[in-house]
Amino acid sequence: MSMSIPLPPLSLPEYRRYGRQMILEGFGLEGQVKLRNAAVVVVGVGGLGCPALQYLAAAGVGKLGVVDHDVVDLSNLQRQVLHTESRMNMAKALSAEIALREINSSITIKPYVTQLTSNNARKILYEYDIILDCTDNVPTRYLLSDTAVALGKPLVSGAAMKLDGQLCIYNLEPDGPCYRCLYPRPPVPTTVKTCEETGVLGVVTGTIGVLQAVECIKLILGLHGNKNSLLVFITEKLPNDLYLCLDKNSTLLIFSALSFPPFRNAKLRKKRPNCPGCGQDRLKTAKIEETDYVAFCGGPAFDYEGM
Amino acid sequence: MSMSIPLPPLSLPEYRRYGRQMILEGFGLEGQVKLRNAAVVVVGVGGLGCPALQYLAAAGVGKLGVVDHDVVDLSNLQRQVLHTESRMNMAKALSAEIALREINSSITIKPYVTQLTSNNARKILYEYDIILDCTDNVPTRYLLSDTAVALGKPLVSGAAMKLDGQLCIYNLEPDGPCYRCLYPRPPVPTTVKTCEETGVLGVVTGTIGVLQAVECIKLILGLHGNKNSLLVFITEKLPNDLYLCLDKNSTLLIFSALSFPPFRNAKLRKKRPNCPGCGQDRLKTAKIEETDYVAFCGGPAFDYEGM
Amino acid sequence: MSLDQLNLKIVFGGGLELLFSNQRSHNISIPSRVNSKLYNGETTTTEEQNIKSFSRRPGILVLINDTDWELEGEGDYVLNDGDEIVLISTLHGG
Amino acid sequence: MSLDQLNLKIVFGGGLELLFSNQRSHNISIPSRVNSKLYNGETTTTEEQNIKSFSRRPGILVLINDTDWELEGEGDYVLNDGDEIVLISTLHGG
Ligand SMILES: [Zn+2]
Ligand SMILES: [Zn+2]
Repeated sequence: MSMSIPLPPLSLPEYRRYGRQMILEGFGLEGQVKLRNAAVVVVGVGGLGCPALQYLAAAGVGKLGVVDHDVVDLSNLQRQVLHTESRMNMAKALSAEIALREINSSITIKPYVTQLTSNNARKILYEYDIILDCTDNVPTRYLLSDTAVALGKPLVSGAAMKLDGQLCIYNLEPDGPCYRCLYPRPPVPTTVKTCEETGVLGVVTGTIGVLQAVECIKLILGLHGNKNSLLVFITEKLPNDLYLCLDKNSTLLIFSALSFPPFRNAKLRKKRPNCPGCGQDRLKTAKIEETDYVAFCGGPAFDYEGM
Repeated sequence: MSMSIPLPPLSLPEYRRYGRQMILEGFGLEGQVKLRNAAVVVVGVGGLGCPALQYLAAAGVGKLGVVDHDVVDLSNLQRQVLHTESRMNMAKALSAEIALREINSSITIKPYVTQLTSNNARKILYEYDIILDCTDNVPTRYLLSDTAVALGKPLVSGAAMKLDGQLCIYNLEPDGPCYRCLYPRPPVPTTVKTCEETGVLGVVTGTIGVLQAVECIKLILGLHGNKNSLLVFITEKLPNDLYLCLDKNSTLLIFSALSFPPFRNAKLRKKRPNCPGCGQDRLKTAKIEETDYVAFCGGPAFDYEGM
Repeated sequence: MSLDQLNLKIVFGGGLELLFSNQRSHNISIPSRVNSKLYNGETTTTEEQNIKSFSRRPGILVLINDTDWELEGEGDYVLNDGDEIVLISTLHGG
Repeated sequence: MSLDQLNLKIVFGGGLELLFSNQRSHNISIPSRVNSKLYNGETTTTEEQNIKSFSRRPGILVLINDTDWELEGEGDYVLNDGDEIVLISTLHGG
């Protein structure tokens, strides 16, 4: 994603494969090379992770990390569209790897059949440019936010339950809030329900997951306020909507399948200076590794059944 | 979709597979049986049709028609996520059939490797409850609208180009407009561009395609204003957003990936009484079969390269 | 609309609507005073009590006309006729 | 905002923005008259001329504050200060 590396040419098959997006104004060879040089890690290969990964692989993101410790269950197939009947009981990260290679064999896919913990989070996530939170539980959401802040990477966070979805980018330069800025204290455990308990409609996770890929691709192409990248795009005449991104507050996209209108955008606060996640006195990496996120969130009752 | 048939029980694997959606309030066994009894036809298995079909199959829609005459090309894989590298040059309808069977072997999938024309449209579409317009050209959009009116079926229409998408349900009971109500005259051919000429981002077709599946599932479950179905759901306590659907105008959802906010909902006119598509003097089926939609839209230059 | 009443729309989301008979949207009127604030000291309606109680729970966002109420001064925000207040619970599932 | 000016926001979408240097959103002011209509008979601005010309093209929808202008009386609609007028081209691709 660095701007100073000279652009290597694409192969002829790459031109053919990505032609439909490369001819977009302001995208071009440079945009495709940015995608190819980008590394994105998706944590959770469930209802959100599957559609997000599908579109990131199809678009040609060069390196995709896929983190999930769970195996494919029949009850997943209602919404987790990368998995198949024949791959039941296979690790989800490996099932996803197979599906993504069938779509695009020219990218690097790195599966991690492991649960993300405070001990391995930094080691796994540091080699990626952007982190997608496609998990389904509160402790991992705090862990991902703290690690994203420690590593200085944007966190594209999706969530869904029943007929509702939410989407937010945390830790977005220069002054976007982290998850703790918005939610300094974890919810009371008795009020936290999982998708297994309350249910979820597959198209709702599908909608949010695809929109996470939209935001991730915008970040890679520099359409989220990075000044250097922005200048490049202005010269190539992208629509002026871009200008609006520069000093925009962070936003939360709220989707409610049955409401009218179904989408709602809320302007969010900037970083809190005294946030324990991203403020002056923020958690150092060592602190993250010492933190028991499950206990912080009120107990062991946490079910990482990959959504 | 009839309410009077006694509900046959689901099999145990079906309970396991669909449990996450069946436990949703107001969904239950009845909702799942409605999905199983529903027949949906998707015209065009490109950027819109692929994600829509994926989620309809995963949710357990009992019968899916898949219409496309085209074959899989390398340039499709950037957004047409049902197709794979190993299925290049296979008919898209057959490639989709394979992919959908891997997700859900318990539903009926009926591929049609043929171009939809004024001569076969009625024959192909009549056995389905809902029609999804996932095509990429103007003549087929008029043909689908006229046929949907002639058959009295709702038409969930998606469209995408570059970074923009649109979604609208036409011919929705009791007084929703048809495509001709909105666009009595076809656009001047020289102003019509295809995705091949202007490009399209895969996540944009993905967003609209998944949202077409959202609207289709709402129609099947009776969440779009059908009074009989609505009563059922009220007794099962679905959110009151339902009430709003009853006398709502038709709406057009407009998605622009870079705009803020990215989604916009527009209220649309009701049916035009004098509409040549759905008004008093509407086209009879015989008329549809006599119509040369390509000529009506201004010439032969129409490229059905399935998006 | 009378001048001594403020008409507000209160919307619950993210699961909070379950606590209100599954009704997301509530139109309420409260007596208007000079500089009515979101917390005006004395509790006049059940809805106001609900906002107070929920806004202090962890995991809840309060939006005033689609803007995080922290940007609007939180409890110091002066209510206007027609304001829409959204209380939304953060979702954790996927 | 002066009283003899109407401030309008004109938004182009669905490809029409290409005709306006790829700029989607335009803020304009037009002289206000009693009952300013969307078509007021004499063309005063390029923008008004554009609305006229585009609204008659096939495949174009005109929205006034997110409502199909046919519901608003089309050219008879009386403009208000702050109105948003969207001209959007229908998309055909997929
Ligand atoms: Zn913070
Ligand atoms: Zn009509």
